[in-house]
Amino acid sequence: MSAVFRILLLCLFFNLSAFAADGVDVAGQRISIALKSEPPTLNSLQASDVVSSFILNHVMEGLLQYNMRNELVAGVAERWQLREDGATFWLRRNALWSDGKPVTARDFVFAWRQVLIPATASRYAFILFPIKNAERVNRGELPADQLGVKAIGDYQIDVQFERPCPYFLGLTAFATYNPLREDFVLARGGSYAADAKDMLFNGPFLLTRWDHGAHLTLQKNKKYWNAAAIRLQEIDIPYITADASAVFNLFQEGSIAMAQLDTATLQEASARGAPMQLFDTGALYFLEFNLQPNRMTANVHLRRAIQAIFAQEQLTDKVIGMPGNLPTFSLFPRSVKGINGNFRDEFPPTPPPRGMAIAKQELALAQSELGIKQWPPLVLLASVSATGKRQAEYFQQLLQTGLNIPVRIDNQIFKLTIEKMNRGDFDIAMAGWLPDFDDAITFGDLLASWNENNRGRYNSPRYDALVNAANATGDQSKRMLYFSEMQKMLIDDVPILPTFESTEIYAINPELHGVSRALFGGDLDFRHAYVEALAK
Amino acid sequence: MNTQSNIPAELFEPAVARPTLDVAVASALPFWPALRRQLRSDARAIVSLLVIFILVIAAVAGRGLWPLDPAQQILGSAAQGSMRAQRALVVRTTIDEPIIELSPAALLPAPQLASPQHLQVLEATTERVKFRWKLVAGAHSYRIYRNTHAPRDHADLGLPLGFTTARGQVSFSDGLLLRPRDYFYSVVASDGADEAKTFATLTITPQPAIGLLEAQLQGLVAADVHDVTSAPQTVLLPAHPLGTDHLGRDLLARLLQGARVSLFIAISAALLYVALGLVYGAVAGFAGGAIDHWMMRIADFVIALPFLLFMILLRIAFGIAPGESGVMPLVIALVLLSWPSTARLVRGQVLQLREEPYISAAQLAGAGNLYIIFRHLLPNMLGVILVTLAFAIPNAIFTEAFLSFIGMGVTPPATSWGAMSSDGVQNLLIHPTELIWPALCISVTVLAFNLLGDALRDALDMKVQR
Amino acid sequence: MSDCLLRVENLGKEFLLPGRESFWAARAINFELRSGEAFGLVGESGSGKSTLGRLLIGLHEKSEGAVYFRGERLPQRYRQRDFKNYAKHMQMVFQDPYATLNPRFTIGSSIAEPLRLRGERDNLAQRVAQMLERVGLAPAMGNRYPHEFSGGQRQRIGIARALIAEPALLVCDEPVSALDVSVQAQIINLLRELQREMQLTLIFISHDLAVVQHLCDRIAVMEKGRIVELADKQTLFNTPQHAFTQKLLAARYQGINN
Amino acid sequence: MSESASSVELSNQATAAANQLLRIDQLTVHINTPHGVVQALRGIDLQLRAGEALALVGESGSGKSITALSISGLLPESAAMVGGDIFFAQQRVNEFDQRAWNKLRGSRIGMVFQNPMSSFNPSMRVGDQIAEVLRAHRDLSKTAARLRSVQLLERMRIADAAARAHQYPFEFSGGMLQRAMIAMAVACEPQLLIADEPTTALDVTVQAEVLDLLRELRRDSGMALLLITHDLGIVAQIADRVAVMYAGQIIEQGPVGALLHAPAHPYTAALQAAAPTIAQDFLQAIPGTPPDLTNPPSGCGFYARCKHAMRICMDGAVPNFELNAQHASRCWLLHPQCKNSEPSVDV
Amino acid sequence: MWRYILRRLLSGVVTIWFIATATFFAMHFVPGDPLSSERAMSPEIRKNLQIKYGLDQPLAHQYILFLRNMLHGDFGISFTQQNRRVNDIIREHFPVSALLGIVSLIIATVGAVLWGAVSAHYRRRWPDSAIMLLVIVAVSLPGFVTAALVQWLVLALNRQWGFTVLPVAGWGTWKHLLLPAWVLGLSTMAYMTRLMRASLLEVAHADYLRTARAKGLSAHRIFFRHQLRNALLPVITVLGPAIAAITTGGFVVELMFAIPGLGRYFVEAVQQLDYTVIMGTTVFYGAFLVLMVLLVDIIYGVVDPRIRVAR
Repeated sequence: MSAVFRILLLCLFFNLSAFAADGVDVAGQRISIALKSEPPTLNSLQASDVVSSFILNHVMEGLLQYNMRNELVAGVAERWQLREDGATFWLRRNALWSDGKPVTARDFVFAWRQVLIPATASRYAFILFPIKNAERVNRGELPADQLGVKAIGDYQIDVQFERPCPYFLGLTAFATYNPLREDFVLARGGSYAADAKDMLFNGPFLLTRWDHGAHLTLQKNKKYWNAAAIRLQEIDIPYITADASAVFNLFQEGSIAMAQLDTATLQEASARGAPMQLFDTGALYFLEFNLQPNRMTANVHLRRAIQAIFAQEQLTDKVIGMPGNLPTFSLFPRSVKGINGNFRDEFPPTPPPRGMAIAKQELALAQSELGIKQWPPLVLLASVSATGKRQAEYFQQLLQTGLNIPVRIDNQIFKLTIEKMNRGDFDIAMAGWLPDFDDAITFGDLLASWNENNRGRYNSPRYDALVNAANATGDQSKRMLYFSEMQKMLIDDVPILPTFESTEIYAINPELHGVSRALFGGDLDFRHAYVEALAK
Repeated sequence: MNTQSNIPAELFEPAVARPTLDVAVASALPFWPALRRQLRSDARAIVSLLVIFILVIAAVAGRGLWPLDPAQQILGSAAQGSMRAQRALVVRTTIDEPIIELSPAALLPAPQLASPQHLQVLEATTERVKFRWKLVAGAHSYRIYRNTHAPRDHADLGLPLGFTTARGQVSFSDGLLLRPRDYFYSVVASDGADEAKTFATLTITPQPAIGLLEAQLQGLVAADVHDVTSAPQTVLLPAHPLGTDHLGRDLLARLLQGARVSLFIAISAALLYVALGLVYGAVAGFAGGAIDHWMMRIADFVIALPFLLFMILLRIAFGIAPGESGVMPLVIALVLLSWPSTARLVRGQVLQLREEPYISAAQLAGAGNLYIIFRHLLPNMLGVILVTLAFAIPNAIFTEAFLSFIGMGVTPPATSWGAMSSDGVQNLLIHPTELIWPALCISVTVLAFNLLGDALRDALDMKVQR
Repeated sequence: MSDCLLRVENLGKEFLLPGRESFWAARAINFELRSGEAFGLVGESGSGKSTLGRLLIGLHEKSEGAVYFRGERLPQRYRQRDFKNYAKHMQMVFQDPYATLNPRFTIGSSIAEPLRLRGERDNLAQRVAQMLERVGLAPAMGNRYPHEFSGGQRQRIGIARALIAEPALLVCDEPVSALDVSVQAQIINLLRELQREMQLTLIFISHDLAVVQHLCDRIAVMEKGRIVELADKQTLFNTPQHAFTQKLLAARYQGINN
Repeated sequence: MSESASSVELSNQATAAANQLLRIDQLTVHINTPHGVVQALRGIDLQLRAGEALALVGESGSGKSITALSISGLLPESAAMVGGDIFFAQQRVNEFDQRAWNKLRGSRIGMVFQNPMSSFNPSMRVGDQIAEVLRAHRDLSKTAARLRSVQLLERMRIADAAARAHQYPFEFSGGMLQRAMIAMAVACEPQLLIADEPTTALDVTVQAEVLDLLRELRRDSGMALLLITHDLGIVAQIADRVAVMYAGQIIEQGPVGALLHAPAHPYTAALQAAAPTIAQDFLQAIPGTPPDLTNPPSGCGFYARCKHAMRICMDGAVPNFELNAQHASRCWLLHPQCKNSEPSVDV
Repeated sequence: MWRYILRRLLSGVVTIWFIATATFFAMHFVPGDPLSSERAMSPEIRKNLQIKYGLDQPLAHQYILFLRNMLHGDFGISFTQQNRRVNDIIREHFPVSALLGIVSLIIATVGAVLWGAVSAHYRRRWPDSAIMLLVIVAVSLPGFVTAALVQWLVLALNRQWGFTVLPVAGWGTWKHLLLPAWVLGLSTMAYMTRLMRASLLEVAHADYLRTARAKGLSAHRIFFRHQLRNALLPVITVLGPAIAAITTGGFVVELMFAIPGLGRYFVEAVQQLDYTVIMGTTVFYGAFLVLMVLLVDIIYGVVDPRIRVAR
């Protein structure tokens, strides 16, 4: 009993001695922030979530990286060459691991092979599939050394492609492509990345503290090749919580420099005149219709009727009620690059027809095609979040009053929602897509008939052909035409009904500058951030 | 002793009529009348019974009391306090098509960007405010802010509404939760990463409006109307005595709907588990011996389960099919986990009552077990059972509220006070009434049952036990 | 043997205590009871006299030994049927007058309970009224509830309920110890009267020798679960054999001789 | 009603001498109950000399315990002294505050209660509970008080007192506990010991030991004893004087011998006749029950049960008739005009 | 005494086995795949993962394996926190919950004794009525409502006074502890206050209290040595259930006050169907509660000599 008491006393004591963090410290160039959750894993082989990627983006670096405007720039590789059948990267010699040893081509080859061997069971193994033999290695059909990657000396990597991959450079910035040092990883065995001391870093920051579920600290990596460009000395993360109001309270107290706002905290923040900043997430949200033959939603007229009564801006402005969310009817969000500029500027989509009259017409058509008078209830698979539930309630009421179609909301725990989506156990599902890399294909092939993420099972030979064509060529202007075709098809066929492109809004300490947000598999980016006292 | 002399002698004669020898000790009444009288003299009981009566009436009558549809969403009136009926202009809404002004000029870094000029209002209703400005040379894009007072400086621009995304876009349209009041829109030029320190501000007062499509969906405007621009039209929006929730639904109507669900769950679960516990406890207590021992071991096991953790687990294990309200899994989970405490209590009572001589007397008179249970034990445990029930109901209400709060309660369109509170907590800072009303309902109901339980317990003169 | 109503042979009761210990509340009890006899059972608290009473009547399971009623061996452990069978032969009056009656029953229905359970529904009201009168209560009191009566009155009701079944044997477990002196005398007199009138065989359990001697012909003295002395009243009072009996008597005589 | 009551109280006032320890004048106590106000005491007059043993006898509800509690200022919250005075050693205690009471209780007045098991704090060692009273009233150190408490237990003939002092009440038998209770009550050598049914809860064999102990203590210390009991047998053993209570009044008081052998009040006589003793053969039961004190009869409280009841008994307070200087009774039978003046004959 | 503890421990082990089994089957009864994620998985990747977590084995085998590992005190590796052992998660987060629980239990107990005493002292006068009213209101407020209202209120105060009187969320200093501990302990405090009051009043009528008064002890001594001490005994018996209520009830508070406790992990784990964490947490909590109830019983024995000797 006394032992238990002592532990608890210690715990209390420990907590008393920890000082409350300051949100920003100009002199020390340090900031404190809160994290939504404990990073599930910092092993880049396995990381598949935003929080882990956030930490990894700061402590690791791949061959290339994105800058603050989400443009690709040099990382560990200082030069590269992209071909139809492969790519070559030349590594800089001053890129070092945190223990002082240089980052070499072998570290990449080792990491990529590790990702693909079945024992690793990496969820993101597929992102390496453009590399020759990758898929077969992952299936266990080929040994890992058959992977189409070669280290030529310490500082050159040759990659062979399975098929043309014009967006491969973007992939190399993704965390799964990060290097790993073989000797270190093997020495740690199963406990690699279980703790801060069980990791090696090559990024601009070092993870110096990792109290699970409670506290992480990132400190500037003095050995980083571009250390001169990094101005922040420390990013302290003393709070881990998903509760937006708790985070906002911390911001209010001045304990943290930034706080992501939700509907409620946003109002509070604006009532108090807190400075705020919007960040594009690059994500697209949509309703996914189940197109399997036994479903009502397989009828295109029903889908068109729903499209006709749905006002995207109502959803973003009134139901979600967060600024910055852009109502959309296109598969390709605003951030997708076109030939020279934005894809959407170059190929603006035509808005679908909207109105009660059209809805009535389409509904009548659907009814006569399906041969029904009374609509059976449609199942709407909702996402578990609070706004997800709110949107589901909105759609439920919308279909009920607008089309007289009853809707049953299917509200399950997250894993079950996912499983039901995978099984196709729904009529309409609320879904979203976060791009993994900077190319329209990350959205474009979403509805390809073979894509497992095409949960509505949209199966259009014409669409598949367009995806194949876009995959077969490296010519961007041709590819963009294909994508534009896809965009048109989707508005007409309505296999999905795009709703909005999301943004995140943060309350931000006005002394903190230069924060950006990674659009591809990341989160906030503090690599270019700095703290500067406000001018009087 | 000097006064006795004049006492009449007949007074010393033996008394003739004498009062009855046996007096009643106390003139109390049998159980129900006594209970009724006790409760009637207890202010707590009267108040709580009154409250419970009103609640039950409200839950049963529902729409009869307040006719608004609890599912009707008028998004324009979302998250409002108490409001009267009001008129709104019907307008047509579309996804915004931005105005583009292309200029070949090279991009400039943020500090060198000028402030936008010639801000101009294009539309101004609560459905949409649209304005434009003249292109700023060298700007990559613009950021738009909205405030409710004139901004003092660059750090006081207010809510960031968005940024322009199309190259050369010089217009912005805003429909974010607009109210008919003054807004100060500011436009700042940006180089794509940082923004200029100069800005231009425009004041706009939107006019109350409702989108045509929404008005048609809500049946406020005929479905065949296509054009409202040439012949402006207004509609009357309904009044909301307690205000609306975040989806513009009437809170009063929803409270009435929620009352039905919350009370149903609470009362049915409480009744069921008390009944189950009663039977189980009575059987165990009466059977005694090994049967009692093992039955109580099982009850102990169930009691040892961490209640809330298992509540969550069971609730999910039972799952709910689409369209189901989720009420039944909740009730079942509650019953499965809650009966042992009643069973224990009842068993204790049975063991205690069994020792009463009148039970032995009944046994000696040849009474069977069932006769003893139903004629002697149950009526004498009625008090305890009533009190248990009175306290079981608030417990069930709490558990439901708690599960709904963490999103594992009832699913829409069904709602409960717990689910409403859960929504309300999310919006507490902006719109506290959305939490306060359902929380008040929960608290008042729980309070009423607690008070009733207290009053019952006092009336039945029992020790504090729960 | 013909007038031997009850024979007790080596009767014993063991109680299990928590923690695997046990305790013999009564042990090695042997005696016989003639029909119409009034038998006193005296002992201090914890001597096992009440346990013995309950053993005889079947309210406790017998741990060892046997009881013969009119030569017939009574079951070790009573089942429902046994109670039904023996109810008409043996009844009991309990100690606490406030707990002997179900508070939810009118006393009339409490008294009628043995008859009702036996299925005798004829003249119920009349028989109850007669019985009430017999124990000195107004027949009209039958539809009142127990809490309206004093302790003495309740004990009368308890006696009425026991006697309405017209048993041959009546076990009285300290029926007067909770009553005031003035009322105690009423009950003792009533029991004596009834015993004589109805030819009852009476087992009267008490801690007070003085009370017992008013009613009983033979007296057994119990100490620590055993009968230490059993004798006629006169013998016991005049020539007590056992030290404990002597002590009891001494304590009791002290009061009057001083 | 009040007029006649006041006419009586003069009786023994002349005897109030310096050795008078306790005097109670016209004590009236009411108790609030859910069923109404119970007039528990209806004008009690009582005197007690130093060293004297007075027994207060009555059945339950007669008011004898309430009298004892009034003397020690321990009336429950629901009870209130609504009239009369109590003098202890010439001090009027009616308006005593808590501190004054605390000086008196435990030190000059000791109390022994009926149920020793419940009268001890279950969670405190017996020795500590005795030491506690010593430390409250005597300037003793902790160890000295403990030592003294062991001595006291020894004096109460508790074997192995030192070990016993370390035990908890539930480890004692009832008789032993009552002796410990007495030890606690007499620890500070009080002038008055109030014993409220000290032997009722005990087995007869133990009763005798406790009574012996009380007698012995009184002999040794010369303290006064107020013994409350329902058992006339006990009275005979220990008391000098007896006061019989019925329905909130003292209906007879006098020297123990006179009262027991020649009771002046029919109730006293009937009580004796009803008590089962070994000497008696037939019990004379008193019919009926005592009156309901929420609504006491205006006349004699025993009227309804009295076989000598006369018409005069029905209304008005009964005066206190003195048979002699020590013996008095509230019964109209003692009135000179009454023909039947021998109530005790048919015992 | 030792035999008693041993016997209780043994029955505790059986109870824990029951909890473990109930959890195991309740959990596997939940539809859904713990391995799935937003991004669809190819069958190969899925198979690799299944083998890694042993989900390819038949259920009975998984159950036996689980029990065997549990015997060794090993709950396996978390499904979502891929590199963390469940034991580590418990070890790191439970102290937080425990600290919060202990502080709120202390607040609740001290408060209950205080308020109960005040209330009993002023029985049927206004302070009593006021406290009893507050108590019943406190019992009638759901924890999340109290938490939200308190946060709202304290935020308003912080704003009003221009500095942080008390932080309304987070973890790290004693200041962070006060509000959540208070909110968590509130209903327990209210419940125990009632119990305390009733117990004090019951003891007030005890014969031994009359004895104490008859001994002429000071009011102070009577209250503390005699009344309070004995009145506390029944309150101690509810400490076991109170600890249970506070530890398992803690996760709403942990959620709302952003406290990295174990309860919060459980809610997240359930959402994610993180089998190992669910199992670990329930079994751990079950064992903890069994131990706490035993501990309380032992304490009760220490405080109440009657029970101590009876064992």
